[in-house]
Amino acid sequence: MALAPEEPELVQLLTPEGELVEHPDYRVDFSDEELRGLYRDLALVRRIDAEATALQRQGELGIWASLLGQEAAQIGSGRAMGPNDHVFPTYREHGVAWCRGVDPLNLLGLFRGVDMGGWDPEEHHFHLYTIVIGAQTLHAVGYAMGLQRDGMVGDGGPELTGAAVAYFGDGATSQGDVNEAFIWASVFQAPVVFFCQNNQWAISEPLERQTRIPLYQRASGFGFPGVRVDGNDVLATYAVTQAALARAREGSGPTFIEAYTYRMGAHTTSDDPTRYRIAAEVEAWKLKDPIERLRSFLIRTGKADQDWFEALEEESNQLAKHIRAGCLDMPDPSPMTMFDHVYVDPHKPLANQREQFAAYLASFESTSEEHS
Amino acid sequence: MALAPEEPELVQLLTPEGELVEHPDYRVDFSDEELRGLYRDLALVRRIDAEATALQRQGELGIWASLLGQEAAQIGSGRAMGPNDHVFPTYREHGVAWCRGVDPLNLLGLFRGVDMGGWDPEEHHFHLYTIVIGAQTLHAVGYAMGLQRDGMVGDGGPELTGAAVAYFGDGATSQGDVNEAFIWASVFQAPVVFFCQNNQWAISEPLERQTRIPLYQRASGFGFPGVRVDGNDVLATYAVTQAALARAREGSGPTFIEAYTYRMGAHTTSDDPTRYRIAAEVEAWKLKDPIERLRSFLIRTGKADQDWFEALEEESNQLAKHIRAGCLDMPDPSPMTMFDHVYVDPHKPLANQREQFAAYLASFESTSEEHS
Amino acid sequence: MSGQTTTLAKAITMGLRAAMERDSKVVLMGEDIGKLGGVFRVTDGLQKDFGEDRVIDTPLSESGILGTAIGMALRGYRPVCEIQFDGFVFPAFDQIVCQLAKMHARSKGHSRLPIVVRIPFGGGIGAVEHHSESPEAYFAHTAGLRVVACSNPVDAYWMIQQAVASDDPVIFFEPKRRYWEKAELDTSAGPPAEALDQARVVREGADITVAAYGPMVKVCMDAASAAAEDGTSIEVLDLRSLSPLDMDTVVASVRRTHRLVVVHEAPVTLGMGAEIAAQVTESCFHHLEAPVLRVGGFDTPYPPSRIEEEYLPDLDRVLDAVDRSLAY
Amino acid sequence: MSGQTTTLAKAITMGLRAAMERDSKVVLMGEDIGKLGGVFRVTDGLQKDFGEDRVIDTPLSESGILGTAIGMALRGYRPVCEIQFDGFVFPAFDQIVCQLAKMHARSKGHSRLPIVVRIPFGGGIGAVEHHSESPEAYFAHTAGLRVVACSNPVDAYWMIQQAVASDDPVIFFEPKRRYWEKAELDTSAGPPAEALDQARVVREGADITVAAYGPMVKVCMDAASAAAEDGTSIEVLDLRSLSPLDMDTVVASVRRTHRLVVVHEAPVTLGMGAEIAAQVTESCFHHLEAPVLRVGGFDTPYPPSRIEEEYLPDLDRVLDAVDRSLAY
Ligand SMILES: Cc1ncc(C[n+]2csc(CCOP(=O)(O)OP(=O)(O)O)c2C)c(N)n1
Ligand SMILES: Cc1ncc(C[n+]2csc(CCOP(=O)(O)OP(=O)(O)O)c2C)c(N)n1
Ligand SMILES: [Mg+2]
Ligand SMILES: [Mg+2]
Repeated sequence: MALAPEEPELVQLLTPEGELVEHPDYRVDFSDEELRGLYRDLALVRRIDAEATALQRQGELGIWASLLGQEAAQIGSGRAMGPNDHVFPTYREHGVAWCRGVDPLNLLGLFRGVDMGGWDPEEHHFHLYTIVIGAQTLHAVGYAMGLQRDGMVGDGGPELTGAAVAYFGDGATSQGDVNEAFIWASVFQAPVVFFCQNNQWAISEPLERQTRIPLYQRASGFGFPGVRVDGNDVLATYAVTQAALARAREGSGPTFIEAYTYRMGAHTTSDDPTRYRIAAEVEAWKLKDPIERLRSFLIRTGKADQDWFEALEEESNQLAKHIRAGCLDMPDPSPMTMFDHVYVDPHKPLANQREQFAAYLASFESTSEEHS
Repeated sequence: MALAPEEPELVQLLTPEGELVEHPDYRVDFSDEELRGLYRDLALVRRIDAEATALQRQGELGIWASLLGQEAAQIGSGRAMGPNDHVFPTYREHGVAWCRGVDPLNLLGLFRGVDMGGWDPEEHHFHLYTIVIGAQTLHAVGYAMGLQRDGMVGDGGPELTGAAVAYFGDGATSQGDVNEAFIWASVFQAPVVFFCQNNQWAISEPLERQTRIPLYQRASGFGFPGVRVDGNDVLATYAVTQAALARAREGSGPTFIEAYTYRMGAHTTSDDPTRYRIAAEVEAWKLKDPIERLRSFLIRTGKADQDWFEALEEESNQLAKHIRAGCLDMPDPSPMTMFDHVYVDPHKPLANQREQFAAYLASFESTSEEHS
Repeated sequence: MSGQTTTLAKAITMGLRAAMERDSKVVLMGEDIGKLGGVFRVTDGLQKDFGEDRVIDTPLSESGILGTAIGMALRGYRPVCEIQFDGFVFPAFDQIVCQLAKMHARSKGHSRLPIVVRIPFGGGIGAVEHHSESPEAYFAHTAGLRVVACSNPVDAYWMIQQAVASDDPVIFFEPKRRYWEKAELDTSAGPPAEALDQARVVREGADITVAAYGPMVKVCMDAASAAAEDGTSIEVLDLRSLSPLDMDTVVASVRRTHRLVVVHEAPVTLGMGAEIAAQVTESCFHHLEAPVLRVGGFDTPYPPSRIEEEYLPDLDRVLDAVDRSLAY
Repeated sequence: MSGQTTTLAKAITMGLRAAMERDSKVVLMGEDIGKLGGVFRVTDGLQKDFGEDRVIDTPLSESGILGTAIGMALRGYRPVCEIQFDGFVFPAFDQIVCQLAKMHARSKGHSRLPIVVRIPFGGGIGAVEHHSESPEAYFAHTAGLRVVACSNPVDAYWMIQQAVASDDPVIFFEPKRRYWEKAELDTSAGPPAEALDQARVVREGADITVAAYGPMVKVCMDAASAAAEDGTSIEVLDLRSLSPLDMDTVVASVRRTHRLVVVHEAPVTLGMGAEIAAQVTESCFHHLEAPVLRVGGFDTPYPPSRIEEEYLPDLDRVLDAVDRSLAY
């Protein structure tokens, strides 16, 4: 089944046991504070996820797609980005959103059913979630082609150059769009990083339904490098993403990163994974938990003490409160908003529909306030 | 531009000069008669193509897609097939059609505008031409999955087993469908051969618009072998296709064959290649003509004599006459046929439309015979 | 097996099972349909009983599903494809419109594509974007396809089998928010009187006809009950087949009632109601006391689920249209 | 530059050139549009003058064209995509329906996609399959898109510029069999009185209205001339915009003439005529002397070109419908 992450091809800098290891091509150079920062990120996004899962159970969200187990893949890659790098996520990149400064509350709107994405994609350089599998990979390539045309590719460093980062899952690699994105990126040497979180499952389908060979090798057929990184290792993921971003920004074209990780939870809260996978597999992956290994490392090396962890716990509780309270406070949109932003320019028939519907709703107002 | 076919990766058994060369992995073992047979095929399909091109110029066909220059790729692969192998062509596989026993006249219907394909796909194990780029590659994979389910994969040899063969061009490799076909074939180990005629151009776009690296390497990213063969070498093409078919039929899965060749003429008779490619390129490829090299070989080795070539010329003339006369004789379909075969089962609204239209046409009959 | 209370989802499972038992060439293809039994459990248990060769968990590519299904059909199989949700049929649109719909005609009848494409459709389940679409008009505008929608467990059981038996490609719409609704299903009773391409009068009425399909049939039946209390007699039609449309049944009803309202979830503009209105007006020009009125989704993207109730036609909006028609 | 005789194809070239000169963010994308200048030469010379960064010969993948165009638009560009032929738009359908049409609303107005998708459409050029389709209704049924069709060189020149200037996505249909038709084009005269989303009365008449768009406008104008000789006064409308439909203009005309025939090449079922018939019947119920009649393609795949003349509405079929309407 799942390939052993100990295999040589896997880039790893921090073992499941929390030991640093050397890699010939990749290294990181973090201060203690930065390392604690990464831990904080991991812990807080897991907390966000737990809180959202709870909110769903309590009927406050219609559905939730948990990132449990994929925190390091998302924080490692998200923190490697510069200000001009632009993310095109799936529906599961809550950790990346966190890194891009999106208030987690804004993520909930989609899952609560009050909007389709509550943040400004430009402000955060973080595009809206894309639900149609794979579609966003082409958007990323097009955005990257725009960066090229804007002179944002070259040796100006992360402040003056930029790249697009397309997130997608192992299942998505079977979509035509994703493969077309590879072709376009390669042909135009677009500054794009393809960040695939191979969490081993596409709902109930194991990786073998999408590929016979390790996913990172897919890139070689399109003429650009593919690398498999331990997606549960935040340091390795950071290093690999940083290198790929640098390569993209300087004009050397795309890289495919396979972050080898595991979906610890259900596909979404609507899913029941006991129907299709065995508990032993999940247990085995628990031993590779992305947060635990960094915790061990920080404790063992004395880079963080008990006080610090406690303070973080308190911050985490505050964040959870913010999310919970914010979610419960989130108003339902007015029904009339469904007519908003369908078009930029005036559109007479739709304006008429809107007017008629407003009049229709108003006709109930005398007897009821339910549509007010 | 075009990579030199002398490069080591290219499988070649007969040089442009008509010399046999050895290859570590591929060989053919043809009798003199079989060799002459291949030459006959090459010459006759070129003649069919020339005649069709002439018919188009004379207004008898609306358009024609010439195979000029690609004869060896098509005859080599077409003759390698067994009775159960099923072909899914593009619109340019006139040579393969010939090998599958389709009367060339039946090919003309599509281009004359009297039908969409005039042969029975099952009878000839040769599917209709597909115009939407790449769509047929998935059909081939599905057909191959059918063969698997029919128990037609294993070690029964070509009489008891079968494979599907998908033809497509270099341009087609950029379509999502084609890449999905690779994935499906690989995941299900479907008995399919992907036969890509890289004729260096997709209408006006050179190969570099579709890929940065040699096309045959695409397959490696999907987990199955890719091989580049000299598509102007009928012997090498035969050998490589035969091996891939054997592999597919015995259950070892797909192979990608890149037949490295050249589109000597225009994309179709509607195209003007002088707008986008230089004469020198065409001249260079003339030296690698697929027919000339076999002719040199046959003559030099005494495997065919002047009489034989003259008899073939006569046969070729007869074939041309058959095509020309048959084309001119080809009746326009009755307008009412457009209602035929839209559905298998009765369909009342369409039957009504048909009836009304018949009545409408009949209303002119008193004054004119034009719709009779 | 005779009468038992069955959900619509389960009725389709039973119909598929019967079709698979009857003909070994019937194969199921789709994402998560095997071990998981589909996200709606419609194929639950079928892989276990018929094996992985006949119930195929496919790669995550809808064009791949349709394209390979076509190839399998050319080899003599009868694939039943599941599209996981309505909004995910579009990657397969090219294969459906250019290949599935046209290959029989293209081949002058040589090739047949007896393929069923099952699509859970419509809204009302509180889902996120792309999970509540009603794309039926795209298919009904496409010559060469048959398009049907079931509205209740009994029809679901029989119609899926008739669709599988059809030698033409059938786009089979399943009203996802009715999956869990139950009815008595007596499989030994035999199929309904109507053929797969026929509509049914599900409630007789004298004052006005309301035509619907799929999930809206129930809404219209409820509206008819409510209207009856106010003394208005609504005839309700379940169209069942959207292509071909059974206009004989529609026209016969309108000739009796002189008024027609068409109801669907899909956006009004160029929805099924447009076609029905155009045809009925032509066939019944002198019989109509009011123009055909349409109740449908607005011409907007499907909204966030918290306001989908307002987007979707409901009993009030149907009755509002009925009143407007009667007021002419 | 003032009055010159210009083909419709050339008028679009000129319009694209003007748009590109005006705004450096306008980029063209498509297959064979660069060196070749497009298979219809509509982009002829533009790559030479604006460079490969602004006139992009793309890989052979329509979903790729639309998907990357969306990405470029998100980066501030205004891509104009060419789909080589109508029948090849379907691989891009998912990107158009699920992304292009919906992203502005999805983002609550944050993201704009000022993208034009140019599609040469319709039959009559003796082409093989997939080169003569009229897929406009699929797009007009899709909320979030604007859909327009030009019918003559002057409109073509202005409408393409207006489409590029629009901040909404526009599906821009070009009547391919009219590419070579000529008219006087005085670019200094300024755009027509009608906005991009407005219809135009192209011939006034009293007895009946005939509405068409794209290639069928000429057919209807010819029909009107022929009918005039027989004493029937046909008012001809060029709809120009298919989404939104300019129903004000249509309804005003029908209120005068009391009769309407809608003409298009697309199959009748769920074609634009269905929507217009439904709306006109509702708006003009008491004004109509006859039901709205539709003349369109049959509900079959587009036929082999040797019989396309019979498939396509022509002067006779338009007049036949006019006669049938007048006979009510
Ligand atoms: C085009 C399309 N088809 C089907 C779906 C339904 N669907 C949602 S998520 C999913 C599995 C995705 O798997 P993967 O790409 O591995 O991402 P993961 O959920 O594991 O993060 C499927 C099939 C969809 N959203 N879009
Ligand atoms: C989906 C689709 N897009 C565009 C076209 C128009 N078209 C026809 S042939 C062609 C180029 C094909 O190139 P290639 O695959 O290399 O095959 P070749 O013609 O060289 O044999 C194009 C773009 C098409 N037929 N289908
Ligand atoms: Mg996954
Ligand atoms: Mg080519």
